[in-house]
Amino acid sequence: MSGSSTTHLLEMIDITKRFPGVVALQNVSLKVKPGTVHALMGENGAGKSTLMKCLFGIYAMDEGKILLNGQEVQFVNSKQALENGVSMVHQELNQVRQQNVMDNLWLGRYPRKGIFIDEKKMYEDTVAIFKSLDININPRSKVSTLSVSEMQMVEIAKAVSYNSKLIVMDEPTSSLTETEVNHLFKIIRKLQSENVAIIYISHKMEEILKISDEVTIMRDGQYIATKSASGLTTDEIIKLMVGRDLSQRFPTKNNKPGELILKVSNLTAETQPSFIDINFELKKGEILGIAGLVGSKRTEVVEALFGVRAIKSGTLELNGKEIQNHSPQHAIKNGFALVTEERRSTGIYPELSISFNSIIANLRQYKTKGVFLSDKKVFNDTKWVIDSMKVKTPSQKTTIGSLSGGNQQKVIIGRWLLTRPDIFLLDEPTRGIDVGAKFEIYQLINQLAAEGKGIIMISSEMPELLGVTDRILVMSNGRAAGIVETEKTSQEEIMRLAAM
Amino acid sequence: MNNQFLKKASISKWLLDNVIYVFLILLLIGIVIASPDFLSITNFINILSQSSSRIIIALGMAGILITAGTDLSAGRMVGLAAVISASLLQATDYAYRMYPHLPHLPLFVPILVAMAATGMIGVINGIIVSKLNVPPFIATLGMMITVYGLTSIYFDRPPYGAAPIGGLNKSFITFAQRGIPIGQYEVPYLVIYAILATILIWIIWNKTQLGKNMYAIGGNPEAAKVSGVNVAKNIIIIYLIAGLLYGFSGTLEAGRVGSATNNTGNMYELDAIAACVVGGVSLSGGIGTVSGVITGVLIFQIINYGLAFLGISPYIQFIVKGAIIVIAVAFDMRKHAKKR
Amino acid sequence: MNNQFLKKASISKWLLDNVIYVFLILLLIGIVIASPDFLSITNFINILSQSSSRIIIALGMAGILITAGTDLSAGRMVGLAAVISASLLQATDYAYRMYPHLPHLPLFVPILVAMAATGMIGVINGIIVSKLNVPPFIATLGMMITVYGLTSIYFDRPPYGAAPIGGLNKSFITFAQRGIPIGQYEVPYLVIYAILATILIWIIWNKTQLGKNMYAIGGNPEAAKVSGVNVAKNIIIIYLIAGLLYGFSGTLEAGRVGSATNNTGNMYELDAIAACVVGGVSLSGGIGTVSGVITGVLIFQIINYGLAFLGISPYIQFIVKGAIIVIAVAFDMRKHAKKR
Amino acid sequence: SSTTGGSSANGKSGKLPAVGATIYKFDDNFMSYVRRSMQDEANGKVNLMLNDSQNDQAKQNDQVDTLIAKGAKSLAINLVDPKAAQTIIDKAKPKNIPVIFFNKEPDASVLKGYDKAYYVGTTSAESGILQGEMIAKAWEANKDKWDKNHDGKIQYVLLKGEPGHPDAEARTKYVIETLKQKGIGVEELAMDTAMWDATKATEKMDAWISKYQDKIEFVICNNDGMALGAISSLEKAGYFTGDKYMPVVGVDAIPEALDMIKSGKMVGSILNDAKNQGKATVDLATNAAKGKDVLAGTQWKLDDSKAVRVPYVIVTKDNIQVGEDAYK
Ligand SMILES: Nc1ncnc2c1ncn2[C@@H]1O[C@H](COP(=O)(O)OP(=O)(O)OP(=O)(O)O)[C@@H](O)[C@H]1O
Ligand SMILES: Nc1ncnc2c1ncn2[C@@H]1O[C@H](COP(=O)(O)OP(=O)(O)OP(=O)(O)O)[C@@H](O)[C@H]1O
Ligand SMILES: [Mg+2]
Ligand SMILES: [Mg+2]
Repeated sequence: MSGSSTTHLLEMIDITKRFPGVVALQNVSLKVKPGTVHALMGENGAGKSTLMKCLFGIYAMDEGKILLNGQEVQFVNSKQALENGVSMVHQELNQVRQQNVMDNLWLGRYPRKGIFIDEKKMYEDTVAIFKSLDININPRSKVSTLSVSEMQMVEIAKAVSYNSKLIVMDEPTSSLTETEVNHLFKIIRKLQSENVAIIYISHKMEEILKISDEVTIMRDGQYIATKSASGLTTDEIIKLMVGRDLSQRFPTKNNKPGELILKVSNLTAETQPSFIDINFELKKGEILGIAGLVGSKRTEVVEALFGVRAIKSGTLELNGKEIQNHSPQHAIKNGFALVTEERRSTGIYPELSISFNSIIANLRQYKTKGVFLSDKKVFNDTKWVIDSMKVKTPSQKTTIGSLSGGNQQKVIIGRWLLTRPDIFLLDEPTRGIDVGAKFEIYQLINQLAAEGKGIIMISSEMPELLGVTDRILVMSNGRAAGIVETEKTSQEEIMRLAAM
Repeated sequence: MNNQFLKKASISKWLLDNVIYVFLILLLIGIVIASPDFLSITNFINILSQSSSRIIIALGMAGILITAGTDLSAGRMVGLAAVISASLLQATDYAYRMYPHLPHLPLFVPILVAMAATGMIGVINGIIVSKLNVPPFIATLGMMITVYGLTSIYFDRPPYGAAPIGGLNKSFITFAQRGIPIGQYEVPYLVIYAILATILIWIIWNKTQLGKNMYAIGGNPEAAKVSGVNVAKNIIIIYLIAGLLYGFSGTLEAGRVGSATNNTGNMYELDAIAACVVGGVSLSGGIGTVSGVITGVLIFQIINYGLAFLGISPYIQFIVKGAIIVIAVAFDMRKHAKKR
Repeated sequence: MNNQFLKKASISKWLLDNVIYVFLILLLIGIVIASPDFLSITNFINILSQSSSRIIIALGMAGILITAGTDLSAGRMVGLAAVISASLLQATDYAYRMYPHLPHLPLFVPILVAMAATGMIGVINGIIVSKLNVPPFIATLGMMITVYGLTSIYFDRPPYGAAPIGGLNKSFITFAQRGIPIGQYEVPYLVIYAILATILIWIIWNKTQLGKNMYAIGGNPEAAKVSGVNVAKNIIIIYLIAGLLYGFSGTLEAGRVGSATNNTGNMYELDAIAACVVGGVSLSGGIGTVSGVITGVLIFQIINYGLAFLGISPYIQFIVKGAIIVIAVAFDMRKHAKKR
Repeated sequence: SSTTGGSSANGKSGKLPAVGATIYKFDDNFMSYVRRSMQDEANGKVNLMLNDSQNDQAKQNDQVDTLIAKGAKSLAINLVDPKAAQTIIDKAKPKNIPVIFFNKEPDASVLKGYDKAYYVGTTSAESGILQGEMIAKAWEANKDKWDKNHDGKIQYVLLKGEPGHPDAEARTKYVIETLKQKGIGVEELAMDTAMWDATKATEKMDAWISKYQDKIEFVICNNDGMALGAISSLEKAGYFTGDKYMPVVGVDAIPEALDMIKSGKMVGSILNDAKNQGKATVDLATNAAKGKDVLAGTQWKLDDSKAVRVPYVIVTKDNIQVGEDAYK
């Protein structure tokens, strides 16, 4: 045992962590060698984030021990972790949105001149770090004005800037596009060459084999295996994660696009810069993907369709009749549903129960007896969401905020399925969702299409778009750069259009 | 062994989740130890009847708090309703009537007039908050000041100027001060009104679309909007309901006290908000239960009544009361303590 | 053409961003139109000097609001400090002294004693909020009640009972009521203290780690925690600073009025919070500027002074004041109006 | 120790008859003296259970419930709102508990309706009337100096207490009526509420001085606290130095005001006789609690509305001793 501590930078041994009603971790171990990228894999709710929070001093573990450089440590807060050479990119963005980029970067350790903050040094150091990481963001801009991916890059830069020996990255790429992912990989390689170890959590299979040296797999709060990445295949990882074979990543498509359901003409947003002159058609039973770089205004298009965002001009025709979605209420009445991109700010009610979160968009359905809601229907529908979406939760009454990110996403999708929409708008629906669950969601999408619904799906994951959709609308700078048939296109063609 | 662990864990979890009720019981036990004769039906009835109109106000307030709002104008609305209803319910043979020629009105007329007035103010509050996006604190602060001015103008008029409005008629007094005799005791009507209001609000919060929307708006207004909730409309209705409850409570206050002035209800909002928070309603919205609100009000009233009953000197009462409130909530917070 | 468009857009954007200052100016213009003799240096000095101690209180309060806290005990702390300092600063030849045998103390001693008392209370507030996780509303509500009890006990003692503590000594009166003569006018010292406090707070908020941490804690406490900020320590210091400011302001109130009672400062917290919110401080934390706070206080004081100066009847004053506050903020909110 | 508490001046009074008392507002300056006098009187005679109604009639009603539940043998009630007397009687009458109202006078008809209800205090109008008389006398004596515009009329400003408060209303009304009755011309320049508060009074006064400057000839205040605030503002504006002078009057004759009267910054104030009001209240309540005739063995007399009247006294520089004795 003493022998191993010399070769490992971090050893977490037999960690157990319980929450009221849940055993989140049971005797989990993780050993990371210096200068390696160690992937931590597992389904949603497997306990990856919890394990990392125990390391970082956010949670106190109930049992087990942690060795860092052979020394036993137990951080009681994040400050201690940071001071001992451990930094972390958190799964949920943890930023002070009202402050600017450099204030966020140096929070907790501002450079000082006497009792005053040395703003000049702060600026110069920020510029230096951004330069060394090749990031192009103004250190003085407010975080709230950044795009999600820019925020993510700031978080990554921040974690790097501590000059830690060990950096934890909990789903750093969930809101990054391919180009930015490659950018991150370059940064990781650079860190690796400086003998920094990285714990890397992601649900994107392609990334894992590309970047990692070793892979540790967890399932249901338990340690399953640690393997060298070389010689490992995606299928093997998936098998270890889900405990059974998952022969294909995408379900076989059985939908047949039929007659026209939605026609969008000359759609232009009211406040510019935004999307301009968007035209497309959606057929019943069709899955239309929307591709584009971050900032290409894909999100704003679906928001406009759903009545969240005002339009200046353009028309929507539903089944040949012109309609107007002035507000989400109108949109819902017209049979639209929208799963938003930012789960935390526009999706979940964190303090409320899973049941509440499941039924909130569908209340009218429960007024079976006059003004009162039927408890039985509410219960049954919640049960349907939990069962059919395979949500991992102790009960219907559990607050959604205590679920793992992926499970929260499943509840949201379930919420909108309950409204039985004709047109389903999905903005990055599989963000942060594990492979097994992704497959289930693809199946659901397929099934909906097969039932004759129209589906529009924004995604930044190219394989997903190519594997699931019928056609793909590619956006670039607020304009439609083109619509391609999925079967006849290629990743390269889409990238070319997106960069137009 | 494992089973035992789970049992122990679930008992301690239950205790944590219900710590405020436990606190309520401990408080009662403490008072009874200090003064055993506290344990009497009279005291019990007194506390309940004193809590009644406060419960009605707190229920209105709690709805607003759950939408992540607040209502500083509550107390002044109570005052307005008290003054209006008292002025319309003076006994016809009373010498100093505000409206000397007003005939005897059936009880429900003045109550409805008072409630209509406060309901309207509630609607205005709701519109200012939801349509003009004025933070509820400021919207209702402005309303609190304005309503006080209005009440004063209504109140301070010839012939008798700013004199308390008294001489209320028999039916009004009965309505607010009497009760249903049970054995040698009387269950005050006040308590019955409070129970009815509680049931009504419980149903609204738990069984109707409005209730769900209320929690949604407080829990995450952005998400509520995208889930198709008409945020403005629901907020306005919640403020309306609160206004109606304040109005009803104001008439009860007038009847209970036997008179009303423009100062009736002053600062009741602070008591109501405090009772709600002690009862577990979150000021940042989205969280709160009817039973918690009732418990919060009862804790406050038991503190008030108990300290007076123990005969503790008034200034010391303030010190003790302040401390108890903080301790109660500090205990309660342990259930939210970072599950580290 | 495009250029012109941009110019127009940027002017209207500037107006929107600074609408509260614009409102302040409009308000002044309105009053001057109603009564041209309002435009005098005396009035100007009066308003500034009346705003001074309120500015000091509001600055303390604003820091707390920015951490997403609140402080209901502010007014009572002002009262405590006023009573303490007045009791220690009565002229030695005054007949009704609280401490008949106390020698003449140098001015700074009682001021420091008063500030030490309120500073300590601030620290206790901070500890209750940050260590016991009691919501600031309840923590400081409890403290408000407790401090009132303490002040009353200190204040209401034989032989003179609850009589205002007056007969303050010359040096204290000079300190709070006089000023630096400039031409035929006097710039009150009060204004100078307020300016010094403003500069100090501006530096703390903008140039020190404490200030940045304060914004971070209010903006996103989780982020602050995981970035290694000692949240509890910073919160305690912010409440401490507020306590010290209230204490200083309390001594100024005693000196300015020439006497103090246990009711001095009553409800000042509401004025302070309202002024902060009108000045753009967010009650949900993380947002606020020193200049906004000052503007907020000035708006309130101009309303108060202006309405009294215009001789509007008291009741109407309430109505108008309430309405102006809401309108000011409704205008201000347009800058946050959904940019959609 | 079950019935401990009650009077803080009187801890071990288990066997003494219990008298329940409410004070409309504990830290009201005047009431604090009445309270103290009551405690002194009660010592050793009765177990006085004091309550602070915090200026809230609803609270007072609750306290009366508590007092009755605690077994009070008689009640001494300082009403918040004089019209609420009937409700208090409705609570006491079924239990046959005598009620002594003091300081705030209920309607005579209400007293008449319960044979065990009495009143101790002044007539509420009296302080205003006396204040008017005091002003009239001082004005007549100093007319040549004080009537700055020589129109024979008093241009006054008036600082009022809390609107709706019975004392504020009565004082405001009767001080002016008395002046008019005495044939003195008056002109109101400004009247505003300072809510009994010195700070608010200072600020209102600041604005008035700026607006009316030398036009103001008299400052009338509903209480001494506001008078002190007004004086502070006047001093700042240069009054009371050299021959710049402003007559100010208040009510209550608090120590601080006596000092002002002595130094000539106040014309005078109205002393409410706290000692005797407290004593009379306790005397009556004690007798009532023991089931005796309320006046038995006392120096007090009832008038036809079952009230013991304790007179107000005008305090000016000439009779300042009367005021000072009150605090001995
Ligand atoms: N604060 C908490 N309170 C209660 N339960 C929690 C809490 N945090 C996590 N859990 C539970 O612990 C389990 C592990 O969650 P965790 O967030 O670690 O999963 P994860 O592996 O990171 O999943 P994902 O890939 O979806 O992020 C889940 O069942 C979750 O519900
Ligand atoms: N400057 C900004 N200020 C505030 N919010 C912004 C800003 N830019 C973008 N957003 C928000 O970020 C989200 C994504 O923006 P946008 O539509 O430009 O990107 P996108 O092409 O949809 O990219 P993706 O779908 O990958 O997020 C939207 O909800 C938008 O409101
Ligand atoms: Mg996770
Ligand atoms: Mg004249």
